[in-house]
Amino acid sequence: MTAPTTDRTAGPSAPSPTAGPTTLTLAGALNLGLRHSLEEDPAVVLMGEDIGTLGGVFRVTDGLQRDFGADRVMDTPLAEAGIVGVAVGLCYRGYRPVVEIQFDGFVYPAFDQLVTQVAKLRYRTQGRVSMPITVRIPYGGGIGAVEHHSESPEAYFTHTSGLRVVTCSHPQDAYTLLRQSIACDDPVIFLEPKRRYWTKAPVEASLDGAPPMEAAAVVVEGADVTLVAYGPLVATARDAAVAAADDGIAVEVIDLRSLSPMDLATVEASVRRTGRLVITHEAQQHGGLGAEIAASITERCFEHLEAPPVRVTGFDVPYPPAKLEEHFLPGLDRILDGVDRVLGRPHSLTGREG
Amino acid sequence: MTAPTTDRTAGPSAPSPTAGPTTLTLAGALNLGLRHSLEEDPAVVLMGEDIGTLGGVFRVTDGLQRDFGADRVMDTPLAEAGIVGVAVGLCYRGYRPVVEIQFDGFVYPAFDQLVTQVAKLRYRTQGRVSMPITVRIPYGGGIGAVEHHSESPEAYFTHTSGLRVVTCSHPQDAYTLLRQSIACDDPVIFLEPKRRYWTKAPVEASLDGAPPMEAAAVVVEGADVTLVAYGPLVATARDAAVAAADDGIAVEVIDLRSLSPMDLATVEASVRRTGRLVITHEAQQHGGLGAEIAASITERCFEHLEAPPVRVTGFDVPYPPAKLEEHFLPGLDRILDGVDRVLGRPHSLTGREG
Amino acid sequence: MLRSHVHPTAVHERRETARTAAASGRADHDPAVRGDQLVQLLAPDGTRTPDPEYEPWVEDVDADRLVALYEDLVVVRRLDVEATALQRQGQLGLWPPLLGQEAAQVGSARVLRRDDFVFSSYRENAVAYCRGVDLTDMVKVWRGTANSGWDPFAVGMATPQIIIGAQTLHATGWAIGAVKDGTDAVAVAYFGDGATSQGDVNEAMVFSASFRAPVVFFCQNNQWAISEPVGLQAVRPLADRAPGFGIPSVRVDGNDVLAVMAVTRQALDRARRGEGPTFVEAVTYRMGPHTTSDDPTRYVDPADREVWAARDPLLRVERLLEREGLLDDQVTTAVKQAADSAARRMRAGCLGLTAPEPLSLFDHVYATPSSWLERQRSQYAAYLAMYEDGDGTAAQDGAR
Amino acid sequence: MLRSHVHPTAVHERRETARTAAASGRADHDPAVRGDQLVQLLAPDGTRTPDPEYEPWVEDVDADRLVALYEDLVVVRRLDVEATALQRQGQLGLWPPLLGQEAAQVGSARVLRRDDFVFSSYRENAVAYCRGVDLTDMVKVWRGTANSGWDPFAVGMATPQIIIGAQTLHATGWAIGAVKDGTDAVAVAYFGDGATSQGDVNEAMVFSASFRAPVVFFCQNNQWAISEPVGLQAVRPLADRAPGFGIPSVRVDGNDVLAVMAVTRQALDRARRGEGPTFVEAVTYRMGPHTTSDDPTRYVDPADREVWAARDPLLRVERLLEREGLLDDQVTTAVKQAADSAARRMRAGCLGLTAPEPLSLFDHVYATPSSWLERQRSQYAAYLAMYEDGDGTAAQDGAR
Ligand SMILES: Cc1ncc(C[n+]2csc(CCOP(=O)(O)OP(=O)(O)O)c2C)c(N)n1
Ligand SMILES: Cc1ncc(C[n+]2csc(CCOP(=O)(O)OP(=O)(O)O)c2C)c(N)n1
Ligand SMILES: [Mg+2]
Ligand SMILES: [Mg+2]
Repeated sequence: MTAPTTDRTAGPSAPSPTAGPTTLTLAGALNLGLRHSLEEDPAVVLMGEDIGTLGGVFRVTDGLQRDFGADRVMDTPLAEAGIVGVAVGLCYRGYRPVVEIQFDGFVYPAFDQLVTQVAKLRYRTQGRVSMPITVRIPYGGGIGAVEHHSESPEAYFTHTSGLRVVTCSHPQDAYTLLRQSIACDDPVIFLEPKRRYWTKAPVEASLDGAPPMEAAAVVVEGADVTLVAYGPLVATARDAAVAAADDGIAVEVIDLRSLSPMDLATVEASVRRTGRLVITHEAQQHGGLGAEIAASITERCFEHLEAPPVRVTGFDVPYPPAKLEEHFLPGLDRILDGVDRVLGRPHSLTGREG
Repeated sequence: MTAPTTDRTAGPSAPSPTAGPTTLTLAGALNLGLRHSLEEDPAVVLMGEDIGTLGGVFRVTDGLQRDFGADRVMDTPLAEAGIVGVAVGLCYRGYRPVVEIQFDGFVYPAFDQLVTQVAKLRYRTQGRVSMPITVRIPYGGGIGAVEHHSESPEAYFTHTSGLRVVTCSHPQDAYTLLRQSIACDDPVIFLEPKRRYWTKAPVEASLDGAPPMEAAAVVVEGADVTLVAYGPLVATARDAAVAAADDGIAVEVIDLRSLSPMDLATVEASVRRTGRLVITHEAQQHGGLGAEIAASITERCFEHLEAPPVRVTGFDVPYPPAKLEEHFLPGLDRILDGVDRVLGRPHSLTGREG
Repeated sequence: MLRSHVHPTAVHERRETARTAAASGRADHDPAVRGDQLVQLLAPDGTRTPDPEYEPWVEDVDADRLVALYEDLVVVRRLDVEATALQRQGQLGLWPPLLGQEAAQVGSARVLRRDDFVFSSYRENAVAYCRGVDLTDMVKVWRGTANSGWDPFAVGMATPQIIIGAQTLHATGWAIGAVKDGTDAVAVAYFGDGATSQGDVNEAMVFSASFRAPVVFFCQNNQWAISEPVGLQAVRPLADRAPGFGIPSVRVDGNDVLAVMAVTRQALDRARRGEGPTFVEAVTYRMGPHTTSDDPTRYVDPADREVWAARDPLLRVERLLEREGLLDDQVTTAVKQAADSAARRMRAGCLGLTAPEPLSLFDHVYATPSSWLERQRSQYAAYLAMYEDGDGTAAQDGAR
Repeated sequence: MLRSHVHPTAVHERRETARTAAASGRADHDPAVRGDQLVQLLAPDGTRTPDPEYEPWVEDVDADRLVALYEDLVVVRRLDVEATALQRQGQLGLWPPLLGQEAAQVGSARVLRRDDFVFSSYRENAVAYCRGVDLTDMVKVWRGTANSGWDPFAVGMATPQIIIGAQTLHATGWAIGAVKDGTDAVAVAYFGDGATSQGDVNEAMVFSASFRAPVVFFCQNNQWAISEPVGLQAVRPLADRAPGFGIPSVRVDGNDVLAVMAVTRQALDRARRGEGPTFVEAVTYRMGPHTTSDDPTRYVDPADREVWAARDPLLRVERLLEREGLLDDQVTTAVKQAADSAARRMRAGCLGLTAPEPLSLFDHVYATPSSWLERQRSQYAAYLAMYEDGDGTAAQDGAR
């Protein structure tokens, strides 16, 4: 299946790394990041289903095969284990493969290669074999798609030692984090919030002065509650902060950016001030990344917490049909309800146990 | 690879479900559970690599092909996706397949079928298609094995809505939980603590009066600290409780048994009394099940906690070579160090941050 | 010696028909089918192609049956057009058109027995139609009101599989079970050319050969996997892959409904007689986009499409009927009415489908209740109850 | 027509040698090789088998080279015996013997170039020996002091792969990279008969055919996957599988070191000339247990083993040398000494391997330090430091 696509990528007249900010969609910023990585390092090769002639079902690789050739932008047979396994072999020869998995729900055939090979080869070989693979995965819901096209599989990867996991929430980070991921000598699972592909913002096409890949970002400052989000929900969290401000509540929003390792120092510093933590993600709650954040922050800031951390997440059901996804996905109101909860204000569970 | 195996299974003169307790190894109890399930329900079929003629590399299926025929105890081609995918098809015809994955590290080729099919088919079909599959996986370390033979993949499954996950820690539960899993209409990931296969204890070969599959068990009572463990570490946790008692500390040990869903009510009740929680598992910490337990219990018992929950787990590295595994695995002393930590007694991190 | 021939072994000894090239030739100039012969019984111009081996398998197809097949083809095309329109009108989220593949689907599905069982991908809506799937049920998935539309056991067909190739293993398992049960029912796995690259499909061949499972692997080679031509998946005809696994295969003109019926029947017959799996490659063409979201102008050469348009599966049956004088006004009108009526029913059914009740989100995750999930359900119920309008709609903004 | 033949297409047009059954016959009564012909140049009795196609590929094997091959075979068998003994003595945790597979491994490995690259499973210790792997490095994995023993780039061989079949894709990727780099180096994937059932191996065939990757798929059919006979994985000879993917294949007597050299050279030559992958099935037998933990008495018929013992790969070279008068006392003694010395070095190296430093647990997880893991390392260091003896041994009880 493909989701609705449009053609809003950077195109052939792409800004050069030194040209100053241009307004781009998130998808366009990814395209530009790929372009610059391909230009900069001949070891970079792109692989995936429909990424060449078609330019990807979301057009993230649009124009790249035309400009860099089928040798560097490779349409592959339809087999995800094959794609990732072949990428491993390319690493042995010094390449830096950037793999596109067409949708979140199609990464599982590659899971064995990712978990038993990509994540472990450096450790297995005491550092002799590097796996500088970037695995790009459009993820998350909210686009009204059919089954397997809206999942948030990050917790499978963040629990896998040896992998790095990052995600972007806006065009600038799309560009920056993608280029850093490709340049990184570790394998990186690069999660792209597909419902934000068409978000537009100015992008500085340069890595100069960019924050490190591991760093979280405080995107809204506030003294009352810390709200941790990443990927598609950062925009929702910002909206929640605006809505809360109307109620006189100052929400500090942190965009996690790197999901493994996490920059907990930034979260910790915030929680030490606010004493209250809300975490939101689309992925199912049970064993989701929110659990790790809640557990780790409780461990580190126990004395500072005024309330137990609250998680506002997808429910522990398989991703539902499109007409129900609004009930599955954390939205503004559910996040605000979580904020009320950590503040001890009336909320949906007032008077109930737990 | 096969790990050292011995031939201590129940054998042909297996006790009948009504014969009263017999002393069995954990592997023998599993064998007996399989035997009784095969006897009781003609829909039960066993599938896996080397489970027939050989009786499994751990001999858990020893003698079953001889007694029930190759039609019900099937050696399959060497392909885990194939095994699980074929089991799905058998479910469509009303069978109850019991699949053996030879070792923890070999389950990943089947991950796609488990996550996208087995876990989701009931939901996808609004309850019309049942997936009463039991996937038996020997898991965990401590047997000095080579790579991929000592892993604890439970968090991948406990984060997957639609799957149930259980694990046994002693022969009686091996029998009981396995029979309940096979009888359950939901898919169950059944984790077998391979280093405890040779533990012996009396087994009542009956389900009468057995606790429900979802229930945790308080295996040692104590008022000072709650220690949650499961599978291979329950024995270690019991030892820790004995050692702590020498120091005058009463540790309550809970054997979780069901990892998804978890019986948090039992843990909660205990923590409300003790105010202190230590969780131990072999799996890596980051996003491990311990994070969910810590987060959920903090959410439910915040006011009762005297200290933040402590996790004593495997480190966030790939499973190390055998000669290092003692450093990776939580042992008695590391658990006691965690107990000291929640009690505010001097411990390894005294004086350090966090 | 280096070999490219696969030698038949004693294990699966079979008659090797010394077949002439009678049925081939017509498609030989086409790169899509070059270098190989296709079974064909009905040429694009509506003439019958003699084939002594396969003719007997369709000798029961009399005038009535032929008209019925024609009606099927017209109806499923009409439904496909209607669904595409519904998508364009915003009533469906997505639709995967089967335009061009009608004969492959109708021909194979119409020779199945009620107790056979189909495991298909997302594109087999004509198969679903032939199995008797309710037209409203057919669009539920694409409207987003359900993750699947029908009861598999009521129609003998699993609901659409989106994970490419996964269903071939399910078919194999079902078939192994059928043998255990002592029935001669057969499982049919439908999948595409792209799917043949997936490990699952190859493992299904391994397992079915090993267990001699009564399964028909029905591959619709429509030349494309989204934008990727079949040549990227395979450097030889797809049907060549199966024999090496010990599975006989056949390459059929997938736009010839009679030939498809014949080869499928032969495969079913082998399976029922305990001879195990067969691989059918139905050579056809995806005349539309991959789905309504796709833009084939980016990768399809219009000239290619023209070549295939001339091989239209519906037109050739129409021509045959004309030739045989079976296409009078009455038939034409009846068929058109059947198609329009089906389209109307589908449209009405579609428009009547509304969003499920919010708390149904939590239904059918488990057969037996899970303490954990019950808690989530009740908490979400409490959350919804906070909102005045009671049905919770004001609370819903998850997707923004 | 239903087909079991795979028709060669224009894509991979190749010379079809009209080869007589000269090289076959000897093994034809054996169920393991029934129904097909094996390339053979050296019969079990030590006589040379004439074969005009393959003879040229080994015509450079003169007396010296033959003696060297003999030495290789003797040495790798001696090492295998030594490692098995080390395991029995508790010095290794496990060992996967290669007994019976010496010719398949030595013959194929000895014709590789330095810049070729091997991706093997866990059983290819003779290949590792031929690639120049240090004998101490060879046992590290099995002693449990490391997850892999050597630097792949120093010897042109990846360290052992335990996940069945995974390495075939790595070989394919390496080969695709080699083409990009403009070299004519070749990747060789070693795997077993059981591995052919895995999706990965089939996907490797798909990708390598599509990209015409210079890879040799070297399958040692040793008749067993632990306790499962090859007949459970495949109902036809394994070599039959490849042609359907567009990959020529050859079935060789895997116990004939000369024939293995010849077919491997031919395959390497094809690859170097840009003709893409070749599949070699080396028909051999696992004379020992799967690993030292296995109990083959549970499933092996001793009579079968006897049949194969008569085809011993080492003995037949010995007989050839005898026939040709090349096996004098000097050679015998030199070879024995080489073997004993290698065994002694392996043993000494093995016994010298000690447990790594505890905190090395945290090394090499990432190329660049991870804040999270650095914290764990320092906390564990603090934990170890609590214990008086300083090296932390008193603290270690994780495995009990
Ligand atoms: C495992 C997996 N990978 C990728 C996809 C995305 N995808 C959906 S359809 C498709 C092409 C399938 O081609 P083919 O098998 O020829 O079937 P067709 O669509 O032509 O009927 C792809 C790549 C998927 N659904 N599942
Ligand atoms: C994915 C995976 N599944 C199962 C195993 C367990 N296992 C180890 S060796 C083996 C048999 C392999 O047989 P074959 O491929 O013929 O190689 P051989 O051992 O005969 O050399 C099995 C099932 C594994 N290592 N990896
Ligand atoms: Mg297709
Ligand atoms: Mg083998």
